[in-house]
Parts: sequence; structure tokens; C-alpha cells
Amino acid sequence: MDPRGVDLGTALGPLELKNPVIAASGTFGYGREYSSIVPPGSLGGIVVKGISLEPKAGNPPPRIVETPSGMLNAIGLANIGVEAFIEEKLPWLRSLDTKVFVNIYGHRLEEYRAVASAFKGLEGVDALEVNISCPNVDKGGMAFGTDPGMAARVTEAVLSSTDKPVIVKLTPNVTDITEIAKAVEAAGAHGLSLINTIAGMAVDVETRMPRLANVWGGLSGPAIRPVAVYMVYRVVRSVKIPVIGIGGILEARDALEFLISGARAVQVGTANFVNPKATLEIIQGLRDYCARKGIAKLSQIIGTLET
Amino acid sequence: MDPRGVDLGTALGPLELKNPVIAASGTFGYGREYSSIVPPGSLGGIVVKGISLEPKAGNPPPRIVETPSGMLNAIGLANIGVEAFIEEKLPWLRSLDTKVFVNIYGHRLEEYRAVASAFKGLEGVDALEVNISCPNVDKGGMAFGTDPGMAARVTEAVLSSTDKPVIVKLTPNVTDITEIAKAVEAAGAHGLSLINTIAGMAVDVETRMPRLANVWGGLSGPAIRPVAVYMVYRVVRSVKIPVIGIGGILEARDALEFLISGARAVQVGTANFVNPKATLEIIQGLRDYCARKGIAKLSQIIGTLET
Amino acid sequence: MRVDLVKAHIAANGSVAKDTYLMELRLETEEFLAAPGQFVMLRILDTTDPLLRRAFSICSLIKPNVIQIMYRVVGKGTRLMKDMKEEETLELLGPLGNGFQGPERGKKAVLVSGGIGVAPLFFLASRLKPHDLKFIAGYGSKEDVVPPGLLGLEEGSVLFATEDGSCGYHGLVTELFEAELNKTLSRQLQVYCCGPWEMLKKLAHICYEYDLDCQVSLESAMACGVGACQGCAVKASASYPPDYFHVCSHGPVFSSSDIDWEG
Amino acid sequence: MRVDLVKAHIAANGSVAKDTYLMELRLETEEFLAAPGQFVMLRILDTTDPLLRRAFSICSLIKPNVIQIMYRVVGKGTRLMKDMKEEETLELLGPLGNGFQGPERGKKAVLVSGGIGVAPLFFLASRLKPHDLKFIAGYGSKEDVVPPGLLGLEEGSVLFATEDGSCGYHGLVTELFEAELNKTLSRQLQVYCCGPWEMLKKLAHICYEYDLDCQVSLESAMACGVGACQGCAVKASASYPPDYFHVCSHGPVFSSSDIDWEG
Ligand SMILES: Cc1cc2nc3c(=O)[nH]c(=O)nc-3n(C[C@H](O)[C@H](O)[C@H](O)COP(=O)(O)OP(=O)(O)OC[C@H]3O[C@@H](n4cnc5c(N)ncnc54)[C@H](O)[C@@H]3O)c2cc1C
Ligand SMILES: Cc1cc2nc3c(=O)[nH]c(=O)nc-3n(C[C@H](O)[C@H](O)[C@H](O)COP(=O)(O)OP(=O)(O)OC[C@H]3O[C@@H](n4cnc5c(N)ncnc54)[C@H](O)[C@@H]3O)c2cc1C
Ligand SMILES: Cc1cc2nc3c(=O)[nH]c(=O)nc-3n(C[C@H](O)[C@H](O)[C@H](O)COP(=O)(O)O)c2cc1C
Ligand SMILES: Cc1cc2nc3c(=O)[nH]c(=O)nc-3n(C[C@H](O)[C@H](O)[C@H](O)COP(=O)(O)O)c2cc1C
Ligand code: FES
Ligand code: FES
Repeated sequence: MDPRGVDLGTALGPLELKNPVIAASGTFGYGREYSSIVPPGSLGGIVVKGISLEPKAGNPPPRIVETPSGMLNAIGLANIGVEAFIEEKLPWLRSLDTKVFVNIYGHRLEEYRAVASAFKGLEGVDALEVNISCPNVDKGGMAFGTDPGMAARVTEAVLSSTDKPVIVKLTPNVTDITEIAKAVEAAGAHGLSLINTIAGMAVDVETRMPRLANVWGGLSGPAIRPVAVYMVYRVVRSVKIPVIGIGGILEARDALEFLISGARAVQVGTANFVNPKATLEIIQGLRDYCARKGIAKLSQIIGTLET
Repeated sequence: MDPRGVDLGTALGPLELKNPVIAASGTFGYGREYSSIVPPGSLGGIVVKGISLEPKAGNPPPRIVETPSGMLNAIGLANIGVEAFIEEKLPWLRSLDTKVFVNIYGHRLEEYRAVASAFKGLEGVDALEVNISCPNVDKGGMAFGTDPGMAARVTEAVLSSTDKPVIVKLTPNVTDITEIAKAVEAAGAHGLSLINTIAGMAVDVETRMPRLANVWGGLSGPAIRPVAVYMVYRVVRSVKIPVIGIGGILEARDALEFLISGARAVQVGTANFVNPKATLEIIQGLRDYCARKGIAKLSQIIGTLET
Repeated sequence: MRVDLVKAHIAANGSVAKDTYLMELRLETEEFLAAPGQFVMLRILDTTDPLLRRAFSICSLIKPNVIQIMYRVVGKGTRLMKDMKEEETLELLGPLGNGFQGPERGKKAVLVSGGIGVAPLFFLASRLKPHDLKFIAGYGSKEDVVPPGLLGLEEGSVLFATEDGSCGYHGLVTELFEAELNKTLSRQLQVYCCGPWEMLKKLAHICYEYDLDCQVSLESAMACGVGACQGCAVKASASYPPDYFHVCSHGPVFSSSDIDWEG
Repeated sequence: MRVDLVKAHIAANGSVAKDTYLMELRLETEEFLAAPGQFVMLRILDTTDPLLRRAFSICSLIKPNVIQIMYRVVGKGTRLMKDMKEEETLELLGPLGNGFQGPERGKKAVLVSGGIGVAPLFFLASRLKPHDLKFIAGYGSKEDVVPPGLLGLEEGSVLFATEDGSCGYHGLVTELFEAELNKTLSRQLQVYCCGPWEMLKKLAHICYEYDLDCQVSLESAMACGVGACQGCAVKASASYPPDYFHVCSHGPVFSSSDIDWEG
């Protein structure tokens, strides 16, 4: 079978992707930074860096530190704010032949509403991805995404402020991610993406100071893949809406772990740093895998895990 | 300063350890397997494999799989049962010049009580370490350790059945580990150890089957170290009882991350597989570090993280 | 049993068949007391990926402190190994496990291997007298065949079976084994084998039918290699009280009747 | 700016001073359009530890597709690099960042380095005329000193300062710089420097006092190297609207007055 003949198309509810490989939020800039290496049109989609109502400078450095097979980041959700994003970044994104997901966040429900509203009717934004891992300032800093009720309320707030499909991005830092997933589904989300980073920290034993100025940060990369695959596996079995798998994907084989477990698409984050061509190689690898196995459509392997 | 002159002694409440390096449960057998490489008397302590009331054969194979900088295990808490342990293993352990911690578990409160009682008054057992990561059969399989109330009840059950110091071993698979830690402290535990493994899974994309017969397992090794350090850092700041840090420690530098963050001792697990001499090298490395820094007593650096 | 942790200096490392390499290791120890069927675990790099040690059967002991291992490149660890150069150093844990037993006086040894399973059998063969032994090695194809001369055996001393018929008997090694059995039914035999699970299962079945004692060397994912982690479980046949053996410490060599081949 | 991902073959790799190595890389590209001050990011191994690429300044461009980098062995990645042999291959991302500007016509360039910070300045020096340039290199001790001849500069063209006085001026390079300044106050100068943060901070302060334009090349922990992750933040001086620059895409070369040296 010719790998070029394999149909990699996948659907996330109303969204049709040419292939299941999406660049993850915060790791691919606004799409332009890698464009000399990765033609954006070759991707299934791009999720831009998390956008808030106001511009945010982010945390003091150091913001990143390498850990075994992973990295911690405490960027602090630095971004140019929704207004500048729409003015400066969206026109270019609009020209791309790929799905553009805008990742949004807030620290209050109204902030989520306001950011979501800003994209109402705007061309070039195919979906919103809602980051609910952010601390909720009204609830003593516990993340929105750690409480099913709050997660549902954020979901409703965004849904009521937008005409775009809404994907809610779940945090892994919870006792039972399926509870959150079910609450978000019941609130009407079109899809789920998981996982966001796992809370972690590292210490410089020479200075006896945390390696991140922010003390703790989010762990990403291959180290967390087993945790992500398991959470995706569990969530897929608890909800009906489509799930995007994220966490430590470096190669096609890794993406397949998620797809076979039931994810309809995947996002590639840290791997972009390790190998800027990772997304392209994963797409090619998926083609080769299907061809080798005689599978005409990638969608035929989604959720085929034998247990 | 001469490294040999450094005092590595540490105290876990009533227990005095000659040094803070303890072999973790499930990774050091019953102490004997590595004794030709690691003289048990050189360690601060040994935690034996988790013991249950009845012998348990464990899960079908495959039981382990390597992941990036980590491994998943689904041993299924295989063990010879408390009776055989006391008869066959304890006599040898009793002869060792190190602290022996017996790791115990159950699936019902009465099981915890029964196993704990079996060690009442028995010489050679210096403390009990209570694994509360096990599924609670009366509560639909949610782990005891994921609910503060249940965690407290297990703690009380064990405390009322033993004359030994009781250390409760926390699971990281929770939204807020400090809540569990506080509940366990309030219930009277003498100390806490954390973290146990993180739930994870891996898929064989050729066979489309989980790589573990049990589908999911527990992730350990360097991959999880940042998560463990962060949880220890948070728990140390929420309770007054001593904390033992566990997770991904391979070298002295890694152990120091936990000690500086406030752990009074550490456990070394997966590293024993990677480098059977790891515990010995960590002890030597702690000596060298203190000598290099001109620190006479290791206890002087515990909890000295500058934030 | 004394398990040691020693530095192993690569004295040679080269291809001997398709994707198959022979590595000679000079150990920093005076005498490495290894018996056929035992194995070692190697730490390949100091970094944390790959993390765990890799298990390899001892393929020959050419001096008291020099061993050879033969390995097939299948994944991350073996890929790194094949690119290692002379003078580079690995960390070795061993000798591990329990080796082959016997054969009893008067019994002829029949060695049956599938693929890289040939490695421990080369060591065993080197300890047996040529006329007390029949060595049958199965491979996929001609290019997989490891020339016995490389391990000091006589070139003609090994019978080959290849699945594609490109060398020796055309078919499965289990078929060739059965054919050979039928020739020599009169003899008292002790069978030794190592290879993929399905092959061992078939052999175990044949040996059961012919009422022959059969020792198999098994593989299993391992973490510790010394009986400490209980990771390398293999299901015991119903007749045994413990439900699982540990391949590393109870094996890797088992009597084929002790194993639950369906498990 | 065109960033490329290319294979880099090691053409040479050897020690040039204590813990300091020079690696020559032949790139699989026709022409590598790199300017002094730009850097590359190398992926050292295919495995996941070390995971991230390592950043190195381009130390020289000896052919259109052959570069040199000079590195100090400080951790896991550089330790692996020093053991790499000719013919081994690394993956290179680059050229990255914005290099040094100028000097304006009529201005003399003063290059000041601390330790391994000498690497990008060698490249810059190679592009300037010897009489338009003063190169002051600070090191801890004599054994750290990289002989300028190795990079094609005249041996006498670099002034040295060592902290222990074992070579050249006895003291900090910033002191030697200030002493030299006092000799040449009449001249119009453009200062370029690279080294540890505290040294750059001092230099920035001296240049501010003497009203000299000063360009610094900064380091920061990096993940992407191309402006996509926002990881490599450095605080901008109060006069600037953005609170943080990204060292990889806004720098690594900055005007010293743009940086908040307390931040
Ligand atoms: C007792 C014993 C003796 C062995 N003797 C030999 C030998 O002489 N020659 C030889 O080529 N191989 C032998 N093997 C198999 C060898 O250990 C694996 O091929 C090797 O570990 C693969 O490592 P990798 O990193 O290349 O593969 P990867 O697939 O990347 O390894 C991933 C993980 O799976 C484990 N693994 C993969 N395949 C096997 C396997 N077949 N058995 C056990 N664990 C596996 C690895 O150890 C590692 O932990 C033996 C295995 C055992 C248990
Ligand atoms: C723009 C730029 C140019 C550089 N040019 C050179 C050069 O020419 N020669 C040279 O020897 N070094 C240079 N460095 C520093 C070099 O990147 C680090 O020394 C190297 O990454 C250390 O890797 P390691 O694995 O040996 O150390 P480890 O300490 O094991 O590395 C752990 C992590 O910290 C990061 N890290 C450690 N030290 C530094 C540092 N000083 N700056 C940035 N990240 C660091 C590593 O990249 C890695 O992610 C440069 C850094 C930057 C940002
Ligand atoms: C540097 C960095 C920045 C990130 N920023 C965001 C963000 O703004 N919003 C968000 O939802 N996730 C963010 N993430 C999380 C990733 O999108 C992804 O969920 C996570 O890194 C796990 O995937 P990976 O292992 O492939 O990186 C960020 C991750 C990294 C490493
Ligand atoms: C193979 C294996 C078996 C384990 N068995 C137990 C056990 O019986 N009881 C327990 O409390 N923890 C058990 N653990 C968890 C370890 O004691 C330790 O908490 C965990 O592995 C994290 O530490 P590490 O990263 O140093 O391995 C086991 C871990 C492994 C890898
Ligand atoms: S590999 Fe650990 S018990 Fe066998
Ligand atoms: S390293 Fe990613 S923005 Fe600079």
C-alpha cells in the first residue's frame, strides 16, 4: 500500500482535520516561528499560545529547566493579550491552510467570557481551546480545572460567549480526571484535550534555591507520556465527545498510543523544541504505519485498543 | 573537611537513622537479594515489599515496562503474606544493623488492622509503613489514599493495632496531597512518606494491546522526580510530622533536592535496578557534599530551601 | 550465589549476521564464575534513557574474565550498543540466574534454538563433548544464520532450519527437531532450548509427547535481575503451588513441564 | 531570517584548554549564513535524556558550511559531547538569534570576554581588522586560557587577565578593561562582551559611566531557540515597554542599556 494513499483525516465533532497532528499551545508560538521548518498547512491544526484579556508579561526567569526526559516550565502564561493578538497575529494565521485553535484562559469567569467574546464571528479562528488549569482568583488559587463544578461553569461561560466549537483542556493534577471530563461534557463542550502539564519542581542543590523563579512549574515531555495515555484512555471511556491526546509525543509511535487508546487527534508540545520537524515526521510516520498495516483510513485504528 | 567526619544521622520522630538513605518498598526485595552488593548495615533503613494478610500471587505478566526515564510496574502487590514473612524473612532482617520498616497494605480496614497486629511486640520491626494507594474494595475501588477521611481511618486503624511508629505512605494521584497529609497527621501518624507511583499506561502499537497485562500500572523513576519534589515541598509546609521523600532519586544530588526541600530522609526505589550500588553512592555523595560545603551535620541542610 | 557489579570494557563488537552482533567484554574482576544459561544485565549509558539494564545471556566465557554476548538489535538499547566502540565501558551485573542442568550421564544433549536464542546454547555447547551433542538452530533466513565457527564450534556441527529454506532444512526448527527425534528414538535425550515463546511452547509439547526432559531458557521483561522486584513473572504450570516464577531468580532456565504455556 | 535544521558531521573535536573543547562541524547545507553573535542549538543524542537542545555560539565559520563551536564541559550534555568522535553526527538548528551590530565607521571595537564567553568574540574578531580591535579575555587561571592562534588570530593580539595572576593581568577582566579604557579615553569605542552575568553587569556599569555603547551577548535557559516558548526571558530595563526580552529571538546580543541588570 502506498503511504501517500492513506487517509489521515479525522473529525473533532464539527471540525474536520486533514490529519490528527496539532501543534500544542505554548510550544509553537503563533505558528510563524517554525514556519521555515514546518509549513503550517501540513499540520492538522495549530493551537496558539494561551491568550488572556490583558497582555501578560509572565514570570521572572529562570522559566524553564530540563528534567529527566522532560522539562518544567513556569512561563506564567505570558502573552500579548487578546487585542494585540487579533490585530497582529490573526491576519497571518487566517491565511493558513490549517485549523487554528485559540487557547484562552482567565482567572475569573468574566475574563473567560470576555476573551471568548472577542473572537465571536472572527474569521480564521476555527475553535477555542479553554485552558482551565489556571488558578481561580476567587477560589483561593485552586485551579478551575480541579473542581467539576467550576470546570462546568467555565465551560458554560465560554459556550455562552462564542459561536466557535469549544474544546476544554483538562489538567492532570486531579484525583479523578473522568469526573471533570464528565462535568465538562455535561456543560456542553464539543471536545476535550488532555493533558496539560503536571505540577513539579526542581532544586539547585548548589544554591539551595528552586530552579524556577516561580518555585514550581509544569512538567511536560516524554516523562509524562504514560500518565497522559492513561488519562486519555480513562476519559475516552467516560465521555462521548471527542478527545485530543497530549503529553510527551515525540514520534508517530507515541501518537499511535493515544490514537489507539481512543484519542481522535493529538497535540505535540515539547517535541517541537527537541525536534522542530517532529510534527511532520509524525504525520509521515502515521502514513507509513497505516500503509504497513494495510489500513486505508487512520480513523479505523482510533480506539481499537484490545484489553 | 573530611567526608568521613560528617554526621549523616537523622530522626523520624522516635526513630533515629544513621543516615537518611532508605531502600524503598518493592524495589529491594526483603533486603537479602542485594546483600552481596549493598551491606544492609550501611543503609539508614530498609522498607520491605508490601505485606498483606494473605499471600498474593500478583498480576499476570507482563508486569513491567520501561518508559522515558521511568518504568511502569503492575506487580499487583505480590507477596508471601504476613505469616510467611514473619517466619521466613524476619529472622534474617532482625540480624541487620539498620532500621527495618515493614510496608503493609489491605483492601479493607480490618485487613490493615490484622496485618498491623501481627507485628505487635515483634522484635526486628522498627516501624510500619502503611501503603494507602491500594483500592478500597468497600468503596468501589477508589484508593484509600485519595480521600482524606478514608486515609485518616486507615491511619487510626493501624495505630490502634500496633506498638510501632506508623509512617503513612501517600499516593500522588490526588488533587491536593496536603489535604491527605493533614488528615493523616491529625489521625496521629508519626510520619509520612511520599510519593508512591503515579498511575500510567503504555500501548504496544504493533499488537494494539496495553504493554502491561493489567492495562495500567505505577510510574516510577527519574521521570517523576519533579512531581515528587514538589509534593514533598508542599507537604512539608503543611504538616509538622517528619516526611520521607521518595521518587526518582538516582544520585546524591537528587536526594539533596528532597532534603533541602524539607524531607528528613529519602527512599531509593527504581534506582536500585538501574544501579544496585545507588544507595551506597548516595550516602557517600551526601558525605562529600557536606564536606565540600563545610557542613558538619546533614541535618543542618534539611528544609533550608531559599524561596 | 555471588552477584557482582563490575566494569566491562568492550574488547570487540561486530556484526555476525543480519542485525546480530557479538560483543566481547573484558571484566574488571579476576574470575567471572558463569555457567551456561546464566545471564548478565548491562547498563548501556549513564543517562536516564534508556533507564533499565538490558539482559543478555552469556554466549561464551573465553577467559576467566572475558565473556561474549550475542545480541539482536531490536530497540533503543541494542541500537546504542551496536554503535559502541572498543575501549568504551559498560556496567555489568552478573552472573545472574540459574543455568542449564545436566545432562545426566549417558544422555545425549539436543540443543534447539530459534533466532537469537542460539546465544546461551553456544555457551552450553562449548561445555559439552561434540559427540554427546546435537545442535539444531532455526533462523528466519540465511542472512540470520550465525556461523558456529565464530563461537569455536566446528562448522558442520550445527544443523540449520530456515523458514524460507535459504539454508538447511526448509521449515520450522520444531519440525526439524521432530524429524531428528524420529531418527534417534532409541536414544536417551536431554533437550535444551531457547527461542521465542511460541517455539518453546511447541517444543515443550513435543517433548511431553515423546516423554523427554526439556529445559527451556525464558525471557521476560526485567527490572532488577536479582529477584527483588517480582517484575519478571512467568506463570507456573498448575502442578506447582506458587502461581508465578521469577524468570531472573528461579530461571531463566526451567524444566518445560514447570511452565504454564498458555499463561 | 531563515532557520535551518541540518545534519552536522563532526570533523574534529578536541580539548583546547581545561574542560574546554573545540568542535568542528561540517553541515549538510551549501551555505550557512551565520553572523558573529549568532548561535546554534544541538541535539546531542536521539534518546530522551538529555532531552532539550544545547545552545552554543558560533565560534568561527571556516568554510561556507563548516563551523566551529567552543564549549565548556559543565553538565550532562557537554559531557556526552566531549566523548564524541569524528564522523559522529549531531542535529543542528540555526543560525539563531541576532548577532553583534557595527562597529560604526571610525569606532574601534573592544571585545571583552569572561571564560567561555570568548567563543562568540572569536568569531567577531575574525571579521574585524586587527588594528580596529582590542581583545581582552579574562579567565580564572592559565590553564583555562584558549590560545588565540587556534582560532586564527595572532598570538599577541589578545590581552589576558587571570583571576589568579597566572597569565597576563592579575585580576578581573573588568579591571583590566577599565585600565585599558583609561589609556585610550580619547578614542571612540564600541564595546562587545560575553561572559558571566556578574561580569557583564559590571561592564555595563563601566560603559554607562564612560558613556560607551556596549553590546552584550547573554545566556539563558532555552527550550526552543526560535521565540516560540518564551522560556528564555530576561528582564528589560525600565525604559522599555515589554517587561521581558527573549534571549533567543530578541538577542542573544543586546545593548547593555536595554537590560535590567538587577532583574
Ligand atoms: C534472561 C534473558 C536473556 C536474554 N538474552 C539475550 C541474548 O543473549 N541476546 C539478545 O539479543 N537478547 C537477549 N535477551 C533479550 C534482550 O534483553 C532484549 O532484546 C533487550 O533488552 C532489548 O533492549 P532494547 O533496548 O534494544 O529494546 P526495547 O524494545 O527498546 O526495550 C524496551 C524495554 O523492553 C525490554 N525488552 C525488550 N525486549 C525484551 C525481551 N525479548 N526480553 C526481555 N526484555 C525485553 C528491554 O529490556 C527494555 O526494558 C534476553 C532477555 C532475557 C530476559
Ligand atoms: C545563546 C547561548 C550561547 C551559548 N554559547 C555557548 C558557547 O559558545 N560555549 C559554551 O560552552 N556554552 C555556551 N552556552 C551555554 C551552554 O548552552 C550550556 O553550557 C549547555 O547548555 C550546558 O549543557 P549541559 O547539558 O552540559 O549542562 P546541564 O547543566 O546538564 O544542562 C541542564 C540544562 O540547563 C541548560 N543550561 C545549563 N547551563 C546553561 C547556560 N549557561 N546557558 C543556558 N542554558 C544552560 C542546558 O541547556 C540544559 O537544558 C550558550 C548558551 C546560550 C543560551
Ligand atoms: C513552554 C510551554 C508553554 C505552554 N503554554 C501553554 C499555554 O499557554 N496554554 C496551555 O493550555 N498549555 C500550555 N502548555 C502545555 C502544552 O500545551 C501541553 O499540554 C503540555 O506541554 C504537554 O504536552 P507535551 O508533553 O507534548 O509538551 C505549555 C507547555 C510548555 C512546555
Ligand atoms: C517494582 C516496584 C514495586 C513496588 N512495590 C511497592 C509496594 O509493595 N509497596 C509500596 O508502598 N510501594 C511500592 N513501590 C513504590 C516504591 O516504593 C516508590 O514509592 C516508587 O517507586 C517511587 O520511587 P522511585 O522513583 O525511587 O522508584 C514499588 C515500586 C516499584 C518500581
Ligand atoms: S527482574 Fe526483578 S524479580 Fe526478576
Ligand atoms: S528559547 Fe524559546 S523563546 Fe527563547
